[in-house]
Amino acid sequence: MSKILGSVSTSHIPSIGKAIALKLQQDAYWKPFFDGFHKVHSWIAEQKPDVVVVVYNDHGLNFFLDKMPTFAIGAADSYATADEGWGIATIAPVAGDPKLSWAIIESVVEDEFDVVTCQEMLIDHAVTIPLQLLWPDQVPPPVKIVPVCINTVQHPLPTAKRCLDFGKAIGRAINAYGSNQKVMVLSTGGLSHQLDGERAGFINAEFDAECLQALINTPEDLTRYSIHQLVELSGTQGVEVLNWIVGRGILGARAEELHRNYHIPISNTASAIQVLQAV
Amino acid sequence: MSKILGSVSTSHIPSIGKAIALKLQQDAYWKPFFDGFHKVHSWIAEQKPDVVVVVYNDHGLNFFLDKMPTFAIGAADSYATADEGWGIATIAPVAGDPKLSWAIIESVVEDEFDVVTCQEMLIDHAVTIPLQLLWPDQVPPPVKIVPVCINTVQHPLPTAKRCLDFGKAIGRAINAYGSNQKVMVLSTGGLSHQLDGERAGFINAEFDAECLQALINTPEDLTRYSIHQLVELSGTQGVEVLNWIVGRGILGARAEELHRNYHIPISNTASAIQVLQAV
Amino acid sequence: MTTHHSIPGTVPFGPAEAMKGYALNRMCYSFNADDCRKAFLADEEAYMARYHLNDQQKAAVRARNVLQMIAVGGNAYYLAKLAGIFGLNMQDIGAQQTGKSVDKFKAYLQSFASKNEMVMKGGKNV
Amino acid sequence: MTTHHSIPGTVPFGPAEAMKGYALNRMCYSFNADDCRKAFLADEEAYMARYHLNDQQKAAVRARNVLQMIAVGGNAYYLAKLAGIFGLNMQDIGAQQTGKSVDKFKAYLQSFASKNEMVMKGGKNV
Ligand SMILES: [Fe+3]
Ligand SMILES: [Fe+3]
Repeated sequence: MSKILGSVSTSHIPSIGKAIALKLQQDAYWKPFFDGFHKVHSWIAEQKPDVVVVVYNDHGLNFFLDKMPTFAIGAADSYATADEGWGIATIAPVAGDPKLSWAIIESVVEDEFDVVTCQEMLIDHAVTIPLQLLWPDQVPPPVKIVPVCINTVQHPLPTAKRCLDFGKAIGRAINAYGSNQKVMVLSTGGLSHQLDGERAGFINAEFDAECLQALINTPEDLTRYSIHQLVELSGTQGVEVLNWIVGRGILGARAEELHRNYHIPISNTASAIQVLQAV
Repeated sequence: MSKILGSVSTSHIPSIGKAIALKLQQDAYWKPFFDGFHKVHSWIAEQKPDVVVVVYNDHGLNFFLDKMPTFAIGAADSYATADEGWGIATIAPVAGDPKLSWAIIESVVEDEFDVVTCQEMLIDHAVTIPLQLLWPDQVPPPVKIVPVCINTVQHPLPTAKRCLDFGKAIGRAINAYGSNQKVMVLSTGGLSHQLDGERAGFINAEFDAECLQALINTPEDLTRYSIHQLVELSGTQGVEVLNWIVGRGILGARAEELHRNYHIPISNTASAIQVLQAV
Repeated sequence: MTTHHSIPGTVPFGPAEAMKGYALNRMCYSFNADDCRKAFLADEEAYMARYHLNDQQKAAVRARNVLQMIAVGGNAYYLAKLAGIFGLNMQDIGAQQTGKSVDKFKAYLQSFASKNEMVMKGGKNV
Repeated sequence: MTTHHSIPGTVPFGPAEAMKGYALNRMCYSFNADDCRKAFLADEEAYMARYHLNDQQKAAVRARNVLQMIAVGGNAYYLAKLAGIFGLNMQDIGAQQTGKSVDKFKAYLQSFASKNEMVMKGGKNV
């Protein structure tokens, strides 16, 4: 049986990609952020995951408003990156695990989740930057991935409760999957930020603290918020916390927080890192 | 408040399009099929629907296996047809009702259905042939449409129960929608047929009879069948009956059967027509 | 992959077929466009190579053999577009797959017509 | 369309915006391709016309005014690609929308850093 090790959750701010390309990790602006990954690296070195389920949102690379999925799951052998239009470096294609992808798809559809199945899927910075942060010296990373894409772009968004339940369904699918693979969850996005409107620059550390605490062992507490309330509390793009909620659902009932980093600001965002071990 | 009048369900066999183009309605082969629409025409003339929610499956025109939705809802001003590759006539674009589309989308996403939202959507023969059958002298038809597309192409398919529940959620959305529009449901596809494999030509009139009876007032009875059982009982393409199940869900708890036509064969299919009035 | 008892003569298009048949189905999907159909007709081998069909898929297409196409992952909804290029209708395809003449296949379909009345009467004698 | 109390300075991208902004967002989506970015830069007016932008959308683009672009249905995720063409980063955009200088906007973001410790400690003093 495959085993869920735990999760790493991290912001995926595009400017991180530029900092990596320019090797600014020791720069005063960037050091507090990049230093937050030392413990992540040692946890990964110790856990040795085989597969990573990456929960993220697309930023207008693979999906457009002509056909906008609520939930999409990749089922490809390999995932390429591509030009996103504003200078984010592409990386070599990342290996997929189509058999695990399909096992998850079959299980969650039976569980009444209406996913889009993607046998071709371009991954954007919301996948590639976190992979580069976790495996800075290995591109492509030494793992296979299953990309799970959540709509945080066009309302109506899936409710927080639906996202948590979707994660739980993915977790059940992985637990039932008959392989010996060690599976890690990687949730990306957030925390509070807002890029658009007169409220641009909005950040809410108090709400981020509440989210980080709740994500450890009481994620249900976050499901009392409507999407509108999440926008109000975490910003128009802060709703990317939905990706973290899906990821938390995958872990199962109990988790232990091994590491946290929180640093304002990276670009316009409250950056955060959290490592949860499944217990 | 908008009002759901009832539903027309019909097969959407491609060769019907050719028969219409060649004006073969009085031909001995075709007459028993086309004659089945006289009562449909008088019911529509009497009911005067403003909007038609069309529940169908795409046949490789708008969707491919790169991004295959379980459930997709159109939200466009207008829906164009296009070359399907094998000689089915295109027709003039059909008007959409994006406000009703979005009202349905907002409501069903809140109700935990994970739909794909399509602001551009090509409609194929599964929409255009039924519209031509219902309004033979009016192309485009004198109604607006909301296309609802169900995956019957690539397994895993949504379960029959999920399809019925999806229909019920759409029905709730329409009932809550604040317009005076009269809404008709048009479900297309089926009944039993199989185009592929050594079992090609498979037809199961007994199961079709069971479906037609159950669809009147006991559609829950059909939800006991797994998708695999539906393939076995109705054929690989007979699973298009899922579209009829979604459509039946929209109608609400009680319906009255006003008309039925069943005729084997049209092409390789057991053709069927059913008119249900919401009560 | 979920396993079920098999249904004779029937291959539901599931994950295994979706993975195996992707290139073939992608080629068939391209045939929605008239210029793609023409390009295929002008140089079938070059067109199949462009869509990365594997050897078994190429052989199935060359043989115009629908059962072979299904065996290598073809999906009925996409294969229909290829069949259209070859001028085959659904009865031709049904006849080919069942090893019947087209007339025999049509007669087979017609034989079910005896059940129409039963269904019209509500399947009471089911 | 669902209505909620409004959040000052905030327009969630919902159905009304999706409908209104479709042409503008579709143009921005095209900017994933380098040749499309070059075509836009070579002849901005022709490119906007090709994507059927309406007059207000064209005016917002001409003015490089992000709040106007949002008012005519622009979505932040797609507009970012247009901003990239204009050489604007997220702090430039934030400054423009909030009516601050870029330095003032950066200082505003920096002011939140005082809360880092509270969050690291588990938000105990929330
Ligand atoms: Fe993001
Ligand atoms: Fe069909």
